[in-house]
This record gives sequence, C-alpha cells and structure tokens, in this order.
Amino acid sequence: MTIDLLLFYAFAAMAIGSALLLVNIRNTARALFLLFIVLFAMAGLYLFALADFIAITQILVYVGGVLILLIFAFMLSNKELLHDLQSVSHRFITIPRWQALIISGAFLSVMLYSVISWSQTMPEWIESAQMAGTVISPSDNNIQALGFRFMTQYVLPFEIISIFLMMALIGAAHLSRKEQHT
Amino acid sequence: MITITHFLVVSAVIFCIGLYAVLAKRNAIMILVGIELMINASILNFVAFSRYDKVNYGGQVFALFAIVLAAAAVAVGLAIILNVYKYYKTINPANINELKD
Amino acid sequence: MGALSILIFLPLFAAFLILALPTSLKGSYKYIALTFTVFQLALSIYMYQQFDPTLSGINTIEGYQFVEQLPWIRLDLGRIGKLEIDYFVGIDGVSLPLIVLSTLVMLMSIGASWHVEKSTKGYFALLMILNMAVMGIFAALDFFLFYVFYEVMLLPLYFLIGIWGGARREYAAMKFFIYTLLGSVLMLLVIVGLYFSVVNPASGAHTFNMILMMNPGNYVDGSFFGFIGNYHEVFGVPSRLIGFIVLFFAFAIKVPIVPLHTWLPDAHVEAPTPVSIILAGILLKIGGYGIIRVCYSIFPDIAADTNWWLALIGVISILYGALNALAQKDLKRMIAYSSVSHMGFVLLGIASLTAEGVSGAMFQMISHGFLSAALFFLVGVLYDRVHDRYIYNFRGLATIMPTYTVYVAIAFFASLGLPGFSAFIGEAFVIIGAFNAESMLTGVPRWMAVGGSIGILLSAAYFLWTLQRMFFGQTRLQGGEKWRVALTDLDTREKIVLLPALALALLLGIVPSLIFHHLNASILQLLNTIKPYL
Amino acid sequence: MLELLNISPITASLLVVLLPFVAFLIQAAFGRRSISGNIGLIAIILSTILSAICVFFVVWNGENATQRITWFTIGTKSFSVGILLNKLTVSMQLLVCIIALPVHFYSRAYMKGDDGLHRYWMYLSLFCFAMLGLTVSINLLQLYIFWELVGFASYLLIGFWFTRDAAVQANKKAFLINRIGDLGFLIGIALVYAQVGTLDLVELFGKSGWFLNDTTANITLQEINKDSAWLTFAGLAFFLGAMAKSAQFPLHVWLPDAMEGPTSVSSLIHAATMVAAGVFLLCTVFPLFNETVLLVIAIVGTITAFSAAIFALGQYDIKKILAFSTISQLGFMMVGVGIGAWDTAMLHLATHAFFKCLLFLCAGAVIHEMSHFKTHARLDFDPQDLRNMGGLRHYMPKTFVCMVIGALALSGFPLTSGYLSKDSIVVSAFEWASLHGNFYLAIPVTLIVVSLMTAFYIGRLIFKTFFGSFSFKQHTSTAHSLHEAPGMMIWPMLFLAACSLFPIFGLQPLTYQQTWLIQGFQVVLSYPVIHTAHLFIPVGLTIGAILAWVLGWQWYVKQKYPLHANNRWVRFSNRQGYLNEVNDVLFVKGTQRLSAALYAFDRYVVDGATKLVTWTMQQVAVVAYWFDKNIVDGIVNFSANTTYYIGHLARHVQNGQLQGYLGFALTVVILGILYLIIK
Repeated sequence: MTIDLLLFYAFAAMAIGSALLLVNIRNTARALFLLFIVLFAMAGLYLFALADFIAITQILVYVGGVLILLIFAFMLSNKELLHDLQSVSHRFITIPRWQALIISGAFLSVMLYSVISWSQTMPEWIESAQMAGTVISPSDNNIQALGFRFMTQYVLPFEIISIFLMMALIGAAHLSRKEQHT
Repeated sequence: MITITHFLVVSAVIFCIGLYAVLAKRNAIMILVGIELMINASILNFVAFSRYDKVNYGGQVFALFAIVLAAAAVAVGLAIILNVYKYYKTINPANINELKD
Repeated sequence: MGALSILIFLPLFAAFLILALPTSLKGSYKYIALTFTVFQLALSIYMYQQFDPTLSGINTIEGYQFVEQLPWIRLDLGRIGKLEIDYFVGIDGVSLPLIVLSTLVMLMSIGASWHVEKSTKGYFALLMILNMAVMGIFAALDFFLFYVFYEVMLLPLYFLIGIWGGARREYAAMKFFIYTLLGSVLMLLVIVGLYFSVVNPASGAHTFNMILMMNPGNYVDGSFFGFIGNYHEVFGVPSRLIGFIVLFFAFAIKVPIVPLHTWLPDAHVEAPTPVSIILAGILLKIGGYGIIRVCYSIFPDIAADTNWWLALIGVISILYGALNALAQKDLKRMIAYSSVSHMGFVLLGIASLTAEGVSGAMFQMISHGFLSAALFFLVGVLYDRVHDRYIYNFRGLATIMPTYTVYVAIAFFASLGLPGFSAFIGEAFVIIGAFNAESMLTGVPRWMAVGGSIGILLSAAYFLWTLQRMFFGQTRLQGGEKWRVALTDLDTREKIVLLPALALALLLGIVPSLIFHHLNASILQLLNTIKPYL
Repeated sequence: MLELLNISPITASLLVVLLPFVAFLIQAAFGRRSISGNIGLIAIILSTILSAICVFFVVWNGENATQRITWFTIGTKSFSVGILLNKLTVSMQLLVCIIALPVHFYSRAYMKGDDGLHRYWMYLSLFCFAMLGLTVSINLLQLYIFWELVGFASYLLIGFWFTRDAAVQANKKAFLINRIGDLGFLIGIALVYAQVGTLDLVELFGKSGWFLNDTTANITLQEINKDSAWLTFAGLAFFLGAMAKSAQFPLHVWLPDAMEGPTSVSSLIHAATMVAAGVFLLCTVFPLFNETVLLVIAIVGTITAFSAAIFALGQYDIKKILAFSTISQLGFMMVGVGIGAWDTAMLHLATHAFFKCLLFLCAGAVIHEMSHFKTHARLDFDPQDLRNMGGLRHYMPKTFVCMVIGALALSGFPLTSGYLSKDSIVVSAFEWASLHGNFYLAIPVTLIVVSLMTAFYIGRLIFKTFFGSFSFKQHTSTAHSLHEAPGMMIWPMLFLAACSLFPIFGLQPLTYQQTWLIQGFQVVLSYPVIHTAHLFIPVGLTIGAILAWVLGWQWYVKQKYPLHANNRWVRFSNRQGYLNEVNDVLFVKGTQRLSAALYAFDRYVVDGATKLVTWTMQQVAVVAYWFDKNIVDGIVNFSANTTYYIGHLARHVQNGQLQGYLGFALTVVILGILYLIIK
C-alpha cells in the first residue's frame, strides 16, 4: 500500500462520492458546486495516469469555462425554473428513478464484469508496449511530446477541432441571442 | 501500484453516475451535468490507456480533443436549453414530449 | 348473326333499352317489352316455318338447324390442356316446339303484367333477361353455354318472386332459389367431369360440346365418364350411373318430381301471376327438355338401364300430385299440384322409351305449357278482383261471370284431357307409349301405365270438383255484395291473352301433326341412340 | 235432287256428322240470339234425310265403304281418321238420327222459355255431332275421342240447370264415372295398339269390320291365341269402358242421378243413344273377346238387369223408374253380347231406343204439365213424384195412349217391337245356356224373372200415373187445369209410338229371326237352335207379363197394396240398394281421405323434410356461427387483442421523452451486451 495508491483512492472516493451526492441533491446550485469538486477530483486522477497537461487543461477548461457557463445559465433562467425543478411528474409511464437506477446499475455491473474479466489478460498492444518499454514514465516531458505531436502527427485533427470549437461558440452565441427580427 | 483496472473501475462508476443523472434528472442542466460526468469518465479512460502509448500519445491527444468538444457541447447545449426554456417555459424534459406518437 | 342468336339476344337488347330509358317514360316499358316479344314470336314462327322436319338432330350435328358456332373462350391451360368453350347454338325437333312455346308464353306473361305498378323498370328488365336465358337454354348446344344460361335464368326469377310476389314471397323465392341452385351446382360437377372425359377429335382438346359428348368415340379411354371399359366407381356405384343420376336430379327438381316438388306450390302460389305463368309454362319444361337433351342423349346406356325407376317416379308423381291437388283449398295451389301430376306424365312418357311415349311426353310439355299458363292467368283474374282464391269462398260464379266461367271450363276440360284438346293427345300417347313399352322390351311394365292412367281420372275429379264448387250452384260469395260488384267479367285484354292459348290447345288437339311432324325425326334418332343399350 | 242422291255414302255420312257440328259452331257464335233451335233442327233434319237415303239404304243393300286420311304420324306409325260404313255403323247412325229428330222437335216445346235455351241447343247439337261421329269412326282412337266428347256433352246437358246443386253434383258424378270407363277404353286401346300395332277397325277385323276370319283382317290378330292374358285384359278393359257408358252394375249409379237434366235430354242421351254406345262399342270390337270376357259380360249384364229391375220397383220418381228400367234393359243387351248373339243386342238396342225414348218423352209431357199446374195453382209438390199423380188419363189421353204403347213394348207384349227384341235375347240366352248347361242356366232364368219384374214396374208406373184419382183434384179448376201437352210434343211421341210397333223391324210380328236387322248382320251363332224354346219362352213371357199387369192392376188401381211403404225391401229398393251410400263412403270419402292424408304427408313429411333440412342447416349454421365467433374469430381477436395490448404497452415507450428513449436504447444495449457475454 503505497502513498500514491492511497491518494488515488482518496481522489477516486472524492470523485465518486461527490458525483453521487451531485445526482441526488435537490438544489441545482449545490449540485453545480459539487460538480466543481468532482471535476477537481477527476483532474487529480488524471495526474495518477501521468497526464499532467490533461489535468491542467481539465481545470482550466472545465472549471474555468464550462462550470462558469453552467452557473451563468442556471442563473440566467428565472425563478420559476427553480420551482419547476421540484415538480414531480404524475405520469404513470415515465421513467421513474428506480428505472434509471436499474438501468445504470445494470450498465455498471456489465461494465465492471467486462473490465474485470478483461483485465485478466491485458490486450496485446499493452503487453508489447510493456515489453518494449514504451511506457510513459513520470519523468517524461509530456507537454513537449504533446505539442510536438499536435504540430506534426495530429495537425489535421487539431485544425479541425479548432474550427469546430469556433463554430460551436459562434453557434452558441447565435442561439442565445435575443431574436429581434421575429 | 495503480493498475489500469483501478482507473477503469472508477471511470465505470463515474460513467454510470452520469448515466443515472441523464436518465433520471428532471432538469436539463443536470442532464448536461450528467453528460459532462460521462465525458469525464471517458477522458479518464483515454488518459489511463495513454500510459502505454508513448509513441503516439493518442490517448492524451484525444483526451484534449474530448475536453474541447465537451466545452463546445456545453456551450451549444446551454444555448439550446435557454431557447427551449423560452419556448416551453420549462426545462423538464418530461414535459417536452413533442416526439410522442 | 343468325336468326337464333337474334331470337336469344333480342330480349337482352330490350332489357338494356328499358334500363336506359328514364323513369319518366315508365309507361313505355311494357310496350317495349311487348314489341320485342311479339317480334320474337314472329321470329320463332318464321323458324318453325323454315324448319326442315326430316333432319333429326339429337347427336348429329348435321341434323341441327340454324346452327351458329363461334369460338368463345379459348384458354391454354398448359398441362391440363386447352379450354375450349364455344358459343354453339342450334335447334332440332325437340327444342323447336319448346322455343315457339316459350315465345308464346312470354307474350302471355307480358300481357298478364300489364297492370304491374311496382317499379316497372326493374320488373320488365328482369322479365326480358329471363326471356333471354330461357331462349338460350333451349338453343344452347355447348354444355358450358347451357349452364351459363341456366344460371342466368335463376336470378331474375328469384327477384321477380322475391319482390313482386305475395305475402310469403321471400320464403318462396328463397326456397325456389336454393332448390334450383342445388340442382345446378350438382350439374356443374358432372359438366366438369364430362369435360375431362371428352375430347374434340378435330382439335384434340377437351370440349364442352354436347354433340361431341353424345358420341361414344370421343371419350378418352379410362376417363371418369368413359364409355367402354369404364371401371370408375364412386361408393361402389359406376361413375356413369352417378353422372346420370346427378344430372337427372338437377333436372328433376325443375320438372319437378315427387319428392323434390315442394318448392313448386310455394313458388307458384307466392309468385305474381305473370311469373307463375312463366314458371309453369316454361320453367318446368326445362326439366323435361334437359332430361331428353342431356341425360338421355349423353348417357343413353344409363337411360336404358334406369328407365324402370324413372317411370316409377313418373307414376308416383302423377298419382301423388293428383291426390294432393284434390286436397287443396287454394285454387292456385291446386293448379300447382296439378302441374306436378301433369309433368309426371312427361317423365313416364320419356321413360317409356317408345316413339309414342316420348312424343307424347313432348306433346304434353307443350300442351301443359300454355294450358297451365292459361290456368294461372285465370286464377290471377280472380285474384286481381277480390284478392282471394280460396275455393270455398266462391260459389255460383257462373251466374255473375259467365264468360269467365266459359274460359275456365274450357281450360279445365282441356287440362283434364278432353279429346279435341292438346292435353288429351299428350296424355293418351304417354299411356299408349307406356303400354307399348312392354312390347318394345324397354322394361317399363304395364301396371305403371295403368297407374298413370288413373291419374287422368283423378285430374278429372279435382277439376270437376272445383268447377262444381266454385262456379255452379246458387251464387254465394264470402265477401258478399262487395265481391259481387268487384267480380266483373273478363275484359278485352284478358280475353286477348287467353284466347291464343286456348285456341292453340284446341288447334293442337285437332291437328297434332303440327308438333309431331317436326318431332318425329328427332325422337326416332333419340330412340335409335338408346336402342343398342336396351 | 238426283245429284244429291248420288253423292257417295262416305261424303253423305261425313255430312251427317258435320251438319250438327256446324250447327253447334253457328249457335256458339250467335250465343244468346239463337234460342229458337231452328239451326240445330235444320241440321238434324238434313242429317236424318242424308243418313237414311244416301247412307243407310246404299250401304245396307250394297257394299261396305271406308275412307280414311292420315291424321298424324308418331315415330313410324301413322294414325288415321276416317269413316267406316258397314251395316252396323250405318244402322246405328240412322238410329241416332231418327231418335234425335223427334227429340229436337219435342225440345222446342218442352224447353220453351228457359233462360239458357241458347246453351241447350248448342249442347244438343254438340251431342249429336259427337254421337254421330262415334257411330262411323274407323279408328279406335277416333272412336275414343267421340266417346269422350259424348260424355262431355252429356256432362253439359245434365248440368244444364247449373244453379241446381243436385244437377251439378249429378253431372260431376256422371263424368267421373264415365271417366273410369274411359280409362278402361283407353287401356284397351293401348293394349291393342301395343300388341297388334294398329287401331284401325278394318285393319283389325277385316273389311266388314266385325269378322276376324275375314281374309283382309290383321294377320297378327288372327294368329294370336284367343286365350292369351293380354287379350282377356284388353277385352275386360273395353268392357269396363262399356260398363260405365252403358251404366252396368256397379257403375250404373250415375244414370239415375243424371235424370237431373231436362227430360228431353234424358230421353235422347240417357235412354236411347249415349248409354247404348257401350253396347255398340262391344259389338264393334266383338271379335276381340274370348270366352272368359264374354262370360263376364253376360254375368255382369244379368246382375245389372236384375238389380236395376229391383231398384225400379221401389222408386217414386217417374224418371228414376225409367232410368232403372233403362239400366235393366241395357243389362239385357249386355247379356246379348255376352252370349255371342250381338245381333240380338243390337236389335234390342234399336227397339229399346224407340220405346224408351217414347216413355221418357211421355214422362216429360206429364212432368211438363204437372209443373205448369204447380206454377199456376201455386202449389208446392214434386212434379216428378208418382204419388202426386193419378188419373191423368182423363186430362192427357194422347199421352196416355202413347205411354201405354211404350209400356207394352217394354213389357214385351206381342205385336210390339219389344216383344221381338227381348224374346230374342232371352231365347238366345236359353239356347246358349242349354249348350253349356249347369249354372249357365241361371242367366236365362234370371232374365225371365227380370222380364216379369219389368212388366210389373212399368205397369205400376202406368197405373199410378194414369189411373186412380188425381191427388190434387180439388185444386183443379177451369183456369188452371191439367191439359194435354202441346202438339209440338205430341207429334214426336206419336211418331215414336208408331216406331215401337213391330212393322218397323220386320213384317213377321212374332219371330225375331225374321227382322231385317238380325238377317242383315248374319252372325254365326256358336250354339244350336232349340226350336221349342222359340215357342215356349215367348208364350211364357207374354203370359207372365199379362199376369204381372193384372197384379199391378189389383195392387195399384184397386188399392190392394199388400206392402207397407216402410217395408225393408221397399226401402232397400227405393234407396237403390244403398249403393250410392256405399259408393260415397268407400270411394268418394276414401279418395278424399287419401288425398287429405297425402296432402298432410306432403306438407308435414315431404315439405317437412325440406324444412327439417333447412332447420338443421340453420342450427348447424348457428353452431358454426357460434364456433366462428367464439373460437375461430376468438383466436383472431385474441391475437389481435394481445397485439393491441402489447402495442398499447409499447406505445407508452413512445412517449416522446428523450430520457425514456434513451433508457430503452440503453436497455437494449445492455441486453445485447449480456447476450454477447453469455454467448
């Protein structure tokens, strides 16, 4: 039992616990702040996977962008919305929570089963990577490698994703603007 | 030693929690939050597998891509939710049943 | 288009014309029907004049006259062979008198329909279609064509009884329809069987041609109805016998024989007068005609075997019908039962297989044709006036309706076989033929002839009883003074309708050669066909 | 005139037949306008003249003549109609003419003022046509046709007063019973035709028409064994025909009832001509009969003669007595045929025709005057009842004389024609019986007894009618008294009375062999002549007749009647031996019951079977419908409903909620993955 493993468990527990609380809490504002914790915990977990740059980006983009956006959106919707959140559907056939619970539980068990059964035998490419020693080590300079890859190997997806991001932002702005001409 | 299985299990749990949120929540914003959770779980997987791919760094690269996409999706999604709210005066998906037969 | 086709399809044209005219011209329908029927009668008389009585017909195509043969349906059915249906019509000595009779009875029927009020358009159109079907039946020489006409005939009759009939018309119409349909459906089975058993030697295809069916040489060896060496059996009965019985059954319903006669009193009683006239005058003859044309000509071997039974049925029909007529209290019903009795003579005569008997049977059919038509018309006269025909409700009609009484008396005496009238010739020669059967070794014993002759006595009994009960004595009417006023004597239209029938009865009674002359060659040919199997 | 006399007998005979027919047609066309009867009268006068001069005298003294034309052909056989003139037919034809003539005259007076007079003349002409045609027919079928027509005319005439119930009942009865006979005749014809192949009398029996051993006769018939069964049947069938027409026991019942017709009709049809047609028929087809048939004929004839005489004894109706006497005399004729001496039968037929016609006409005159008296004196009684008469000789002397002559002839007193003919039959019967011996003798003995009874009942009629005192004498006055019948009625009676005497038949008043009829026919007798019989029997009969009359005188004129009116035997006789009742119960009611039963059978069993089939079909249909509705359709409905419910359930899936869709999509994904795992 090493310290990193303990830390991993702590982060994992924090992420999972916060996430569970997130989905069960009634107050949306609190839920969003819980999401903040979850995202931080997730970023911590990325570190354990030796993806420091990803972790930083996670915090920057999610916490700095997405979460702020969500809170803004939440705040932009009026008070009615807050009441509406509590309203319980009286419809007979809508999916009640237990159904969602069952489905997600089932999904979880299926996934866990697959993960466990799969983890008995590592895929071939992982085995070969371990053999060849091409495994990221904590001492590697990830940022340099990533940047290098982005500019060479992944330059086309990189460009596409940036255009896509721009389109999304323009689209979002377009959607949320007030419709004057209508 | 933190094996890949650890990551996978945590990712699966987070994913399912997100899934639950998507299925069960009566609030569009919370659904969006659920989706974010699921995306995060998948990013965790990317990252976890990325450890064994030093040559291409595919996992981490695509994790970055996914983060960007998620951000874009949230932006667009929120815009849509606001429009929906303007139109239906609700963001409860249960009340938006135009697809009903 | 030959004379025969014109004769058949003229009424159809009339029917279309009537249907095409607007209802505002409904007064003209009866005139249209009358005109066409008169023309038909003229045409049939012309054909009678042109007919060459030396030609025999029956199973020789050369013996038929006014023949028209056109390919109608030609279908290549692949492995099964070619479907060969012709429009094939022609007449011989057997069908000619019946065609003339039919046109005459049709004319009488139109005359009797003069005062029909209820939806005249449909009525006359149906009557005309019926007319066409009847002509077609008597002229058709292709079995399929025959069947088509036979079925077409049913429908107008059903509606005519069912719509224009009396109180229980639906019941009667249904009964009539089901009985006749039963017969014709059975007939269809045999038709199909015959079709597959017979080939046309010219084309090698199976055929519906009746003339070819009559020739034993055209039968396929080993086929179901094959002539020689046929070992097919159904429930242990030879297939040809089955075919004969089924066909006979189909026509016997029409004749009708006891015990298949129960549709007749109901249908006759419920039908309107014109339809009763057609029923008795033409429809019953189709049965007799079918037995001669189809049963006897196509199955001569079986005919020779079964004539004892046919004669027995005939005798039973004669006596049974006559005794039943004696028990009737409804005038129309009595006449209906008398039809059963009189048509029994037809069967006895045909079954005797002697020239005298078969000729007598044909003569009896003709004679009964217009006599029963006249009788039903006379009942209709009474019914029109007081809407009652219960025999006990009338008495002493001779005093208030002398002319009517004269006509009734003539019709009654003609029907009961008074010499000088046609029924006498028919009945007498049926009896003579039946007696002669033993000398000719056709297997009909003489006691049957004696039994048949008792029918003549009984027919006198019921007719005279009715005459005495209804017409003679002091006038006493159920409806009192109201009836006495309503019961006016015959008017001119009624006399015009009745006179030809009664005059013809007298004429044929005095000059029977008018019929026999045209009949002889065909009858002899028929008997020659059957003779080898006796 | 000479040219007229030179016409061939065939043409003349044809004219004789056709003249009344033409008269009939003219009168039918004229309808009510021809009430005088002149047309019919002229026709019958001409017929009589032609028949006598151009036909009878030519043929009787010369050759037979035949003429035929083909009527129609059936198959290969031809049927012809034509005229056969031989001694038998021409004498019969002349007889009919001669009887019909006075009756026509008589009718003019008798029927005067009747409402339906035009019909009367029409029917009478029709009857004459049919009867005359019957006599000269060459073909049995033709004979049959006229035979039935005669019956039809008789039907019409009996029912002349059709508003009277009794009359229309009587004519129905007459026609029906005659129909029975007609059937026999028809069967006979059919048998002969079937066996011999021809119905032509000349072809059958040779040129003379009555001798089978003629060289021209049909070969087949000559070769046929006389004892063959069919010949017996055919003979009996013909005899059945004759029995009905000639009113033989037990088919005689129609004749007394037929007296409902006008008396003139009774005299012509039911006494002289039509009823004799049966005898004529038997004479015509005589060669067909074998021993058996002849014996049957003789026996039936005897029974008839005897029973009718008994019934005649008890009647009160003047016409009924005469009717039974006719039946009785017809029985005599039948015996004549039966013993093979058909010439005697023909002789009796001829003589009987005259005197019976005379008797009827006289009775008619009496009835006529009685009903006149009844109408004038405003009384109500039966003008035909003997008990209402008496002493009429004072009022109607000419009628009385005529009637006595007729009665004497009927009783068979010498010098009358009846003596000749009746004795001829009795004597022949005796000779025939003595050849065969034993029981056969019963026949002549019975005949003798019947002769005596005949004399007695006709004497009774005369005494009761004309002697004693008139029952309604107190009602007679100068204003409405009984008086002599008009001249138009008396003259025919006188003419017939003259004909009832012997000279018209033969110059020899006492020997029947000398009559020209017997000599003309030349019948070969099968038995030897017994000369003593020719002496004793006539003498015995005459004495017996006189005694009978004396007895009658004692009983009826001297009022020494020994029997009570309600005596069993008298009643038996009066009720005609209860034959009508038996007939009614046995045959009429029997047939009615049978027909009613058969109709019930028809309605309930035959039609019932139809209805049962229908009903069964309906029930089967109901069951089938139930099955269809609940089982077959049930399955369909069940599956449909199941589908519907499933669909209904599934419908909720399609609720338009994204989360729902997603949930289901995931469920499917999970299931798919599970499947992959399990696999």
